[in-house]
Parts: sequence; C-alpha cells; structure tokens
Amino acid sequence: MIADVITVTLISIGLFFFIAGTAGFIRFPDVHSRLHALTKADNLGLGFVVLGVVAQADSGWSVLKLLLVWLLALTAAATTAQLIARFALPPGERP
Amino acid sequence: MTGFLYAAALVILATICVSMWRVLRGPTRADRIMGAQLIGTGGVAVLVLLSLVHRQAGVLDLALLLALLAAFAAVGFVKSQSADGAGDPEGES
Amino acid sequence: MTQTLIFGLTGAALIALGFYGFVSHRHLLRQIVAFNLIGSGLFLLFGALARRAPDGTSDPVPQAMIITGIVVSFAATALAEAIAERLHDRTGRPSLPDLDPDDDD
Amino acid sequence: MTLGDAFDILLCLLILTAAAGVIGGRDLFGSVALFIVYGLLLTIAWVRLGAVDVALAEGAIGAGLTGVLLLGAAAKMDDGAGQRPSFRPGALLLCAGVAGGLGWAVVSLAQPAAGLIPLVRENLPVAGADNPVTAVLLNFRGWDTLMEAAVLLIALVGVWALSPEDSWGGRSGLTQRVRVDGVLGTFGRFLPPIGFVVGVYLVWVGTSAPGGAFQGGTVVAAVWLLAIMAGVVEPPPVASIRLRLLLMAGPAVFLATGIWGFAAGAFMAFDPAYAKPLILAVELVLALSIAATLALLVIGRPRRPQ
Repeated sequence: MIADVITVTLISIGLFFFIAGTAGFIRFPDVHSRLHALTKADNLGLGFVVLGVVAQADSGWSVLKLLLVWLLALTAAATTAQLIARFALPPGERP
Repeated sequence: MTGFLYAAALVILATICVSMWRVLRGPTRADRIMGAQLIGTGGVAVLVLLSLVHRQAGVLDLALLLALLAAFAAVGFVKSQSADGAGDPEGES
Repeated sequence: MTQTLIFGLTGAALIALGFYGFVSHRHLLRQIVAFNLIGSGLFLLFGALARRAPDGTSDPVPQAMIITGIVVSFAATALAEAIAERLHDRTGRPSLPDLDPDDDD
Repeated sequence: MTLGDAFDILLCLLILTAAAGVIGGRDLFGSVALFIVYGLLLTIAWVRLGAVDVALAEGAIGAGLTGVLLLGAAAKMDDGAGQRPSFRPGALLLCAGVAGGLGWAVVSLAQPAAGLIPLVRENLPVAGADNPVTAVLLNFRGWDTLMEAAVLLIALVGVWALSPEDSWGGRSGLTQRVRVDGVLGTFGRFLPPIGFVVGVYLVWVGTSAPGGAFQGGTVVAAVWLLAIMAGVVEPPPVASIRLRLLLMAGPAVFLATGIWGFAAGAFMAFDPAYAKPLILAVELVLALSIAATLALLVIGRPRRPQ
C-alpha cells in the first residue's frame, strides 16, 4: 500500500518533467534553449519514472536493471547534448 | 495500479506525439534529431512502465537495450554531417 | 481479439502507405524507406494474426519468422543503400534515370 | 473500451502518423529521422502483442543500426531540394484497394485460433530451449535460420562487390577523425564494454527467456560500430583471413551441427540429449558472425587501399 503511494507520487513527478520538457522543446525559440528543455525531461522525467517502478520491483536483479537503464540514459543524454550543442553553434563560434 | 500505469503510459505517448511534430517540422536538422532523442527517452519510460503491466520476462531487458542504444542516432548524425562523413564532430567546423 | 483487429488493420494501412510512397517518390533513399514501411506493415499484420490463441499467448512460429524477416530486410536495406549511394557517386543524381531515351534529363 | 485498448489505439495512431510523415514529409532528412521514431513505436507495439523477442530484434536494429545507416546515406544523398510525393490517382486507388482487401482479411480472420501453439508446446520438452521462439528458430525451423545467415553473408558480399578495384581488399569506410579525449572518444570507450556484456547476456538468456543470437548479435554490432565511429578501433581489411573466418564461423558451425543431425536421423535433427548445449554453442558463434556481418553492412564498401 505504501509502496503504491510512493510509486504513484514518483511517476506523477516524472510525468510532470516529461510534459514540461516537451512543452519547452516545442515552445522555446532556438536550438540551444530547446536542448536545455529536452535534457530536463531526459534526466529527471525518466529518473522519477524509474524510481517509481523500483518501488514495485520484485527482485534485486530488476532494481539493478532499472538503475542501469537510468545510468545509460543519463550517459546517452549527456553525450548527445554535448555533441548536438556543438554542432548547432554557428560555424564561427565553434570552440 | 494497472490503470494508473496505463494512464501514465498514455500521457507519455501524448508527449511523444507532440515531439513528433518537431521531428517533422524542424526547422534545423539538430531539432529533428533532438526530437528523435526525446522520443527515444519517452519510449524507454513507456517500456519501464509496461514492464510492470505485463510482468513478462524481457521487457526490462528491452528498456535496457534501448537505453544502451539511445545515443546512436545522434552520434551517427553528428558524424554524418562532417564533410566526408568521418570527421571530428568536436573539432572541425 | 481486439488487439488482432487494432494492430492488424494498422499493418494493412502501413502496407498501402508504403506502396504509395514507393511509387510516388523518385528519390532512391525515399523509395528504400517506403519499401521498409511495406515490410514492417506485413510483419505487424502477421504478428497481429499470431495473437489469436484463446489463452492470450502469441504463436511462436510467426514470431520466429518475423525476427528472421526483420534481420533479412535490414540486410536488404543496407545492400540497396550501398547500391544507391554508388549510383549517386557515379552519376551525381539520387534517382534512377528515365527509361525514355529521348528524354536526356 | 479498457485503458489497455486506448493505449493500443493511440499507439497505432502514432505509428500511422509517423508513417504518413515519412512518406509525405518534404525534407529527406526529416523523413529519415521520423523513420527512426517509427521503429521505436513499432518496438512498443511488439511488446503489446506479447512478442518480446521480436521487440528486442526490432529495437536493436531500429535504434542501433538503421539510424546510423540511413542518416549517413541521407547526409550524402540529400540535395536539399526536398521532395513531395507525386500525386498519382491511379496508384492511390490501387493502394486503397490493397488496404481494403487486407483489412477485410484481418476482420474475417479475427477469431480465436490456436495456430501452431499446441504443436510447439508438445515438442518443447525435447527442443533444447525453454523459450519457444528460440526453439522454433534454432530447432524446429532451423533451415530458415541457416538460410538467413547465408542471406546476410550474400548481402555483405554484394556491398563489398561495389568497391572500385583500387580499394578492393582494403578497410571498409573512411578513417575516422576523433579527438581522443573528447566527448565522443570517451563515450566510445565507455559504452562498448557494457554493450558487449548486454549482447552476450541476451544470447545467454535467449534459450529460456526473450533474447537470442540475432538480438544479442545486433547489440554487439551496434557497439562495435560506435567504437569504430569514435575512432577507438578500426574495421579490419576485408581481405583479412581472420575476418572472413569470423563471418563464416556462425553459418559453418550451424551447418556442421545440421550434418551431425544425420546421426539422429535427419539433416538438422538435434538429438534431445545434446540439444541444449548444441543450441547454445550455435547461438554464441552465430551471434558473433551476425554482429560482424551487420556492422560491416552498415559501414559499407571498402574505401581504402590495402
């Protein structure tokens, strides 16, 4: 019962970040601010959803897999954010 | 609980739908790839939720696989955008 | 049965969409992608029909054939892409030349 | 209508929207990017259809390989002009007819049918794999899988055959220029070991749970490709004997076990007593061959002199 409450709360927070991130991604005016909005949804939205599901997990093995999912998603998001941000700079401003 | 999980998955599908508009519209290529990236994360979240709904072996493995490959489209993209498709995305302009 | 209907009809629509895309585009890459839509539509149709068992399980034989199909269609896509790219290198055009010999476009 | 049905319907609508965007979108690059999204949505659809094995294959190929292959091709072949599909009323009518006919077939077939499930279930105890899909792939319909491995090799030979004479036998693709300590270089050293473990794990669990040689092999192919793009490793020259042995090993071992099947009565008949270790051995070797074949298919024809 307590686990259910925790799950609903955490997943709801995760959904909030997904909605906010997507809204920013659609509404923001330029590439870099959109990238900023997107990384919020990536990291926090998925993170809270994963934590919400961890509260229901039936084995330590599943918990490990869930945390690995988040870790890999974080790494992917960090890498692509860097690469795309650099790519989207105007040619003269690239470091 | 299943009802809530379905509802949550539906919400994420709705955000995926909105992001698809960016992929289709751009305006820049970076926007399109970022949209695909965001949808990929949404897809992983949907699968994580479905792993509780279905309680079937392998769904979590699938989420893991997609998280592992999440950066591939973007890496392939920045690579392909250099002059010959093999350039350094962090050095050349 | 609901799932058979929902996904089966989606598969049918995808096949038709892919066909239309294939005949209405000249760009080779877009034709390759459209052809992939036909393939995945067929797989979806097949997979939807595999889910008709009364106890709600999926028939493993179509599943195995679909996995084979997915991998083979990827190999075919890669080969087609390599040929299209080579053609593009040689002719500078992303589409096949017209068959009409008088038309030198 | 239950929430589950609502989920399926919205998912299918998204799949159709993505497909329509792929066909109708003006921009070539956008169309290809949307095709990657389409593959992801299909992956979720396979989970909904209870076919997690298929979902793993679609996910690995759609997210890992198709993106790299098609985005690379789009970058080379995009003339920036944009293409609208031409309007062809006749073709439109024909396609509507195809959709209608197939739709009618689906509706008339949508009634309970056990299919081949009872037959598979009955023979599963002697198949050497508890996962029915793996049992079908490696045992009941091993022929298909052997032919598929051959088709992959033929496709790769076809791609290699496109190389000009001066680069035949050399390395595939171009030399990748990457800053060693940069973001991409670091990522290319961090991810492949994890991906390799995940790939082997998928092959390993494939006998009892969703997974198998194709899914695991595709993951390994994808991370190998990443390591190449990040400049960590180089693709071997296509004339290399070791590479060719690696490509041939999977089909060859599979064929050898098939011939050994004559001892049990017929080509590709596994003796139930040895079926499990045999299947696992074939899968492990086949996965490595598939990984090499798929990765080289994506990299393309040889471009550098030997």
